[in-house]
This record gives sequence, C-alpha cells and structure tokens, in this order.
Amino acid sequence: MTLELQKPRPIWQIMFSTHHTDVGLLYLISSLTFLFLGGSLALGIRAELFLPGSQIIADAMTFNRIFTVHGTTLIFLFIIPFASAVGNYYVPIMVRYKDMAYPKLNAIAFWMIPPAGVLIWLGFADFTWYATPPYSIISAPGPAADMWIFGLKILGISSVLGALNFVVTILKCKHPDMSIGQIPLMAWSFLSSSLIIMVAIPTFAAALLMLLTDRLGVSGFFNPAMGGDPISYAHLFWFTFHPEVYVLVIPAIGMMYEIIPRFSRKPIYSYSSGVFAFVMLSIVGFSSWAHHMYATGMSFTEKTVFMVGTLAAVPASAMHVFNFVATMWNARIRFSTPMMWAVGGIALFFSAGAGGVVNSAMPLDFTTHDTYWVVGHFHLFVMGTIAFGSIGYLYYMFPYVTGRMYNETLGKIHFILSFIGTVLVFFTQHVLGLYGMPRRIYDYPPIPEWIAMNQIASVGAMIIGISMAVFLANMIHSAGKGKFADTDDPFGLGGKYYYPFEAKNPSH
Amino acid sequence: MGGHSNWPEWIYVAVVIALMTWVGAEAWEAERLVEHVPADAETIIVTGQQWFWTFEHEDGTKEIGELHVEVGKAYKFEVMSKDVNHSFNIHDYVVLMDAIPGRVNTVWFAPDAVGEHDIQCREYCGLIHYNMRGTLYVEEPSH
Amino acid sequence: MSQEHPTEYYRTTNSRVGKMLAIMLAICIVGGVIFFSMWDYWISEPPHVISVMAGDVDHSGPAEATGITITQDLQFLESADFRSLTFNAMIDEPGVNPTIEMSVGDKVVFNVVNDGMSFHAFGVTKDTEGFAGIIPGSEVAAPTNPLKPGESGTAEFIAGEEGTYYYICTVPGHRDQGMVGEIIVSGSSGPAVAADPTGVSHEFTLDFVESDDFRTLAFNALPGEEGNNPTIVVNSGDEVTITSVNAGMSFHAFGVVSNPDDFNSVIFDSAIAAATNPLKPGESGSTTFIAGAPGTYHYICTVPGHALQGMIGEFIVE
Amino acid sequence: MAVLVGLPAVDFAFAAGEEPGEYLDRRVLIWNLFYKMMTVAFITGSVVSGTIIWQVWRFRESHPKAKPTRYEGTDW
Repeated sequence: MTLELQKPRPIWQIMFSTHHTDVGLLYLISSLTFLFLGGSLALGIRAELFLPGSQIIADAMTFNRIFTVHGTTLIFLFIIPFASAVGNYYVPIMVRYKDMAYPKLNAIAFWMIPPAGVLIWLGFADFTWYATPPYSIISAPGPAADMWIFGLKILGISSVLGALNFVVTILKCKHPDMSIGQIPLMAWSFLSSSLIIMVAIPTFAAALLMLLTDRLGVSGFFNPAMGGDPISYAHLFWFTFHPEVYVLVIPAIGMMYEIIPRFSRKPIYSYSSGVFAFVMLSIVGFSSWAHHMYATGMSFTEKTVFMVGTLAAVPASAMHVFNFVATMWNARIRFSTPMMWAVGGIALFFSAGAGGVVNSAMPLDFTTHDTYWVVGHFHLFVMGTIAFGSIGYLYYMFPYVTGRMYNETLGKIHFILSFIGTVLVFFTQHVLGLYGMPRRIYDYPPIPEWIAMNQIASVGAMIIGISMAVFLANMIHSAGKGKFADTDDPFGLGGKYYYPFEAKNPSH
Repeated sequence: MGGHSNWPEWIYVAVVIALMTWVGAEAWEAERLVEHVPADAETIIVTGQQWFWTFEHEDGTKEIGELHVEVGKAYKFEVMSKDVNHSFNIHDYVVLMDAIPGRVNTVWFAPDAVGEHDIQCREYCGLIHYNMRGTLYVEEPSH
Repeated sequence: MSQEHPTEYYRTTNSRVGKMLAIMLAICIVGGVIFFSMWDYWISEPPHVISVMAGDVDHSGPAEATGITITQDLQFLESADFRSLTFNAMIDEPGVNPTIEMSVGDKVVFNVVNDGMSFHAFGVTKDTEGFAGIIPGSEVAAPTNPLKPGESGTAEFIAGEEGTYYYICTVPGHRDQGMVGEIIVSGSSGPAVAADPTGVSHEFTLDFVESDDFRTLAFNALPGEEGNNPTIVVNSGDEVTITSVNAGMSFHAFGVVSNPDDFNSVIFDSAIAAATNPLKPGESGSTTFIAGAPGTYHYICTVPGHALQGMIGEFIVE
Repeated sequence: MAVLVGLPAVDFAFAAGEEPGEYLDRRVLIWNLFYKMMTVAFITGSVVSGTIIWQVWRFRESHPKAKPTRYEGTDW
C-alpha cells in the first residue's frame, strides 16, 4: 500500500506527471529544500546576534535582507507547500477518489512555486516579510523588492489554485458512500484552510499590485507623500495574513488528528467538536487581524473590538487541545517518532497559545509590540506547533512514500534535540522581549541581560540546527538504504487503517 | 462521532470562555485608564526620520536624539514621522507609539524619578534601524 | 470499508534518491552562483517613485540671492460668521490679501499672526488650487499642527523662477474661503548679478563624516573638532572645484543651495550625486562650477534630514 | 454584533474617565496586568501540560497497567 502507485521510472516522468502522489512528492521535496535553506539563514541570524557588534554578517543591509528572506522562505516556501504536499498525498485517498479533482491545475499550482522561490531568493529584498510601506515604497532598493513582490504574487496565485483544487476534491469528488461527516478530520482541516485561503489571499494580491504601482510612482495608495495611507496596507495585509496564520496551523492540527488516534489505538474523542473547532477557527480568524496594529494609533473602540475578536478564536483552539488529551486518555500509546512529535507539538501549541492570550491584552502591546516577545510567540507557533506537526507527519508518511522505514533512533534523537532547542530559543526570546529588545536589529547595546539571553537563544538555535542535520541524514539514508517497511502497518500498531488507499470512485 | 456525551468538553469550553472574558475585562479596564491623557500634560512633538529622533518642546526648543524632561510633570508625545514608519519607544516607562507619516499619534507618560533611559525605534525602518536610539534624561524640576 | 491492497510494492531505490539529491544540489549551486555574483546588483536601483516625488516637491527652483529682502506682515482674519477668511483685512475692505511683487532671487520674510478664533497654518505654493505643493521653508505650522488663536510665526520664501505663486492658509478648505494671496515674480532685476568669470579658481575638499552613533553628521570633521563645516568664501565669478569623499556608513550627496531647508534648490549646478542617487560609502565625487551672484548660500548634504543633523556649512560669494 | 453596538456606547460613557489628581503610573498599571495574566497563564499551563505529561507516562504502551483499548483489532 505504498503511496507511489506507479513503477520506478525516470525522474522527469515524475516531474511532468500530474498524478496526485507525484505532485505531492514534488511539493514535499521543494518544501523540504526550502526548509533547510531558510533554516540555515536562521542560524546565520542567531550567530550574528550571539554577541553585540558585528559577528559573521558583514553589514546591516545584508542582515536585513537575510531576515526578510528567512521569514518569506519558511512561511511561503516551506509551510504552505508542505501542507499542500500532505494534502496531495492524502486528501484524494481520504475522500476515496482516484486523483485530485483537477490534476493539471494541481501540477500548474506546484510549478508556480519554483520560479517564485527563485525570484525571492535571487532578489533577497530587504524589507521585512510584510513589506510595510512607506519603507517598501520609498526606500527599499529595487529590483530586489520588485522581484519579491512578483514572487509573492505568483505564490498567492499558486496557493489559491491549490486551495480551489482541494475544495472541489473534498466537496464534489468524495465517494458517494461517504457523507461529509465521515471524511477524516485531516480532510476537514484542508477543507477549512483552503476556504480561508480562497477568501483571504485575493485581498493580499490586490495589496501587492497597489504596492508595485506605488513603487513605480504611478499611484499613491500607501504613499503619504502622494496622499496615501500606509496603515491601509497594514489592514489589507493583516486581513490576509492573520487568517493565513490559521491556514498554516490548521493543517498541522489536522495531521496531529491523524497521528494521535492512530498511535493511541483509539478513535478521536469527539469528531464533531474537532470539525466544529476547525470551522469556528476559519470563521473567527477573520475577526482579529488588526491586533497587529494596536500601536499605530487605533482608537480605543477599534482596539477593544479586535481584542474581543482575537480572544474569540481561543476556545476553538482550546477544543483541539482537549480533543487530543481526551483521545490519549485510557489509550495504549506507542511512542514512535511521529507520536513524539505530535505530543510535543500539542504541549508547545498550548504554551504558544497561552502567550498569545496574554499578548492579546491591549495594554501589554506597549511592552511587547515588535519586541522579541512577538518573535518568540509566533516562532513557538510556527516551529513548535506547525513544524512539529508537519515533521511528525513526514515521519508518519515516510514508509508509505518510500516503501522503506526511517531509522527510529535517529528520529527520536531528532525530536529530543529539536524540542530542547525550541524551548531554549523561543522561551528565552519571550523574556528577551520583556527586556525590550526590538525585532529586526542587527546590533544591540551591550546590556548584560540581553547578551546572556541572546546567547542562550543562539545555543538553542545551534541545537535545532544539529537535530536538522540528523534529520536530513536520516531521510536521505533511509530513503535509499532503509530496511523495507511493512507498508500495511509500518508502525506495528495492529489496528487497520480506516480508509482504503486504493479506493476508486465507481462514479468516475 | 462516538455516541458518548460531551459534557466534560462543554465544561472545559465554558471555563476557557470565562477565562477569556476575564482577560478581556482586565485589559479593557487597564487600557481605559492608560489612554486617559491628563488635561495638564505638556506636549512634546516627536518626529522620527531615518535614523534619528527630533523632539520639539512646547517652548519651541528642539533636541535631536536627546530628550530632557522633568520629574512630576505629565508629558504628551505627539508622534509623527518624516519618511517611513518608526515606533517611538521608551521601554523603561512602557511608552510606545508608532510614528506613521501623515499621522499624529499621541501617547503620554509622567516620569517619577530622576534618571537616564533609552529611547529606541521598534518598527523596522531600514539600514540603521538597529541604531536609531536616543536618551531620555529625567531631571529635577527647574523652578 | 473494503481493504484490497496491491500484491507488489514499489520501493524507493538508491539511484532515485541519488538522482533527486543531485538535481536539488545542482539547482542550489547554480542559483547560488548567480545570486552571489550579482549580490550588489539586486539592490542597486532606488524605487522609481523617489524621482517622481523629488520632482514633485521642486517648486521653487534654484535661485541666486539678489540680497533684496521684502518683509510682509500677515494676519489671519475671520468674518463674524466665519464664512469668509482673509489675510490682513475683511473681504472687500482695502488691503485684503495684499499682492506681493518681487523678482527672482528676492527673499520674502513673512511674519504671520493668527488673529482669528480658529486654527490656521501658512504656506506658499505654486498650485492654483488646493493646499498641496507647499514650498519647503515657506510654511508656518502645518494642518496637522496649526497655529492656535493668537500664535504667530515667521517663514521665508525665495522665488525660484518667474510666475505667480500663492501664499495660502494650508488648513484644508480655508484657501477656498478666501485665505489666499498672490505673489507675482518678475524676471531677475536685482542689483546683484554674476560677475564675469575672473579666471581665479579655488579647490576645496569637503568629506562626509559621521559620528559613531550616526546621530551627528558633518563635513570634514565632527562638531567641536578642527575644521568642522568650514565656511567657504569666494568671489563672484571664481571657478570653484569641490571634492567630496563619503567617509561615512550611509548615503550622502553634495550641493550648494539657496534655501537650506529645500534640498532641491541646488544652484550653480554644483551638485555631487543627488538624494535620488547618492554617493555610497567610500565613493567620492567632485564638481566644478562658477560662483554666481554675490550672496550668502549654504552647502549641505542633499540627502533629506542630513542638513538638519549638521551636514551644512556657509558658502559666501562676494 | 452586540459587541460592535455596545462598546462605543460604553466607551462613550467612560470617555470622561475620572480625573487622576496625580498621574497614574502606567508602568505599575501595565506590569501589574501582565503579572496577573502570567500567573493565570502559568497555572492553567501547569495543569494542562501536567495532564499531558502524566498521560504520556501512564498510558504508554510499556506501562505495567497498560491494557488494550476496546477498539483494537476492530475496524473502528
């Protein structure tokens, strides 16, 4: 029951195939490549901040370009494509259809990513990953900035196409015997996140066009010197990218929903509440965008409204945590690598969420806005929850994809190192933020506390780096030389898998 | 699914919602107090530009990179920017307000002890953002 | 649910993994080569909008001082019903919105008083309507932060080219309510004109220097040190050669200006580089020009804000 | 919706605010709020992560009292 359903064949046949597993494989490879590229940039940043003064990065300009591309790469070129990879592999199988609804569209959506990645990486723009005007308009040097804008434009189109494909596949192509209430929760997660993408991304696409024309000087939407308002960009941007945060996290949760019941040898505690929470998140996610802009002189009323909107998203996320805990209750858990990642992911998800709740209180914005607290907070989400869930799921699907088993010991080492590293880096960064260290600074005054905590964080980052090296070695070696996996039940869990992989939809 | 009833989950959700309400109420009250600018606050016009701060007092005196204030008075900052977004921040006094070109944002504080504090820019503003720093000198009342 | 599985499994092989890795590696290497070989190119162009905006602000063109100074007092007045707003006198009274006659290069000093009951702000513009395009240096207060009743201020305006300018209340709407007056600029008839080239030539070196914290900028030496922002004195008609080295970390550009508040008012085409295309750190440039009409000018760093930070010195033509 | 309608009203009601004779210290106010919230956050955090850790210890496969779940072997 391997997921690569066709015979071994030349690599170009995989590249130009439109079969969902092949496209999924391409997504997987490209997103992992960008994971390592972006991660190495992160190591560079941490090494630079290890001590005040210039360490390994020549000048501030280089540093600014590096953290910009680091953020852009890991969010747009690692997380989102990874979700699409898993979706491509599993969604058609889960809804028991022979392929994605629009295979060619699917391939197109993937093939938009490499050019976009090339644009972003060649350009190496120097405005932050949210290109705030007027900086991005009047002082960001081109052509890097314009290439970045084009790159993101392409990525936006690609993810909208992908989302469309998922929605149609899940809603229209599921097996007639299955009601929408029977598809696995992971399919639900892809459905809701795809819906978010289809609603949110177009706003950002429009904002990007305006940004470009502003840079060219033919319009002045966001350019104060030409009668525009920079804050309106912030609104457009965050209207897209706050929901986008949920787009990132929802598939990761869905993956945990696959892993945890499987390794607990129990069905999920409450399917309905899981579905409810997903839908809830995707709706409430749109009511909280402006909490990124408390400090830009919003009125008290606006702030209050958006704080309420932000807090409203918490119960939904909390229901997921409850679901996981309740599922593991009275279970017989086998702690293979995927399960370890999933459980670690839950713990970090909760702590990140707690930090977020504290941060959503309006007055605390005075202390934490744009400090390392924020950095620590969202990295705890992105690394601690999303990356953990994704990597766990990668281990989980490894035997099905390659037909071989990864090295369990190395996998566990990978998890333990990453967990320690993550806690070291991001919890320290929370405290660092409380000491008032701003984001995106290339150099900082030699304040003892700052130095100490930056060093802890840098060490943690190095630990994560090592673990990732282990991960890479493990993947490469096991993919080629790993011992053959029993592809019916690679983890020896005994239970049967509740969706038949080769199900064909008789109506097609 | 699973035919069993969900009452533990509903209790749990209720608790979460109660917590969130509490957080919201606390925050709302605090924000209301913080945002209330005292009537007799002195105005200081803060102008951010790449990559330094300019302060203009009510009596018209201008300072670059340094700000001298007196203990026991309330000061109202009118923060504005000449080029790109900055964020005016005195972390020791929990003062933070973005400097947005074309806008005037206000924030206030009342220093209560003599001392020196860092003023920094918290919003990414380009090449020398990391060094867009100033110093706040809190002094004894002159009169 | 039915569970039929295929009988034979296809497993990833060494060679396939190897090929895949080789391809990824090749892509990364090729990309990396292109990337690093063109590292500086990618950030070589300032956004196009800069030049658009720079052109936008440049209303009072370069002007060589004629030494003539006109002083004009103006009061903001409001009619009892606040319908008509005027300068100096009620509408249809004598002396309302006085018209100022001047010639290119003359300097007008406005002493503005808000004698009204609402807020006002002052500025000179070339636009025939609206409150935009205010010429730098000519404004008193601003719509965002206007003159309150009883407050006053002064501003200067040096006419660049011939034509009609307008002094207005820059508070939106007030111009339309009558707070607007004309400034008619005729061709330069001032007593002082550029002397014939004297053949004498001077050489000056003005290097851009920055303090370590980038807060103070200066020419040649930081404030307090020897030779900081030297005053340059030349005779009208002399040939002046100025060489500048950017010894700092940020971007700079040089120019002799008639109005130190307006980095666009560069005269004698004395510019080295420009705010839109400045000298990068370490670069240097030089310019040679004929000193024009006598007067006191300033040489500044034409990058916005730098003059304010101390990159400004006197350039006197006798 | 109630929020959108209600808040401006309440906001208006409070807009005057009580005049602080001497200025309130925003540091005290904000940090107090922060510590209050962190206390609650840490309490709930310890409860939840405590539960997870305990589960991980108790329900692991190798635990002496571990027993098969009633779903094992079935098709769920």
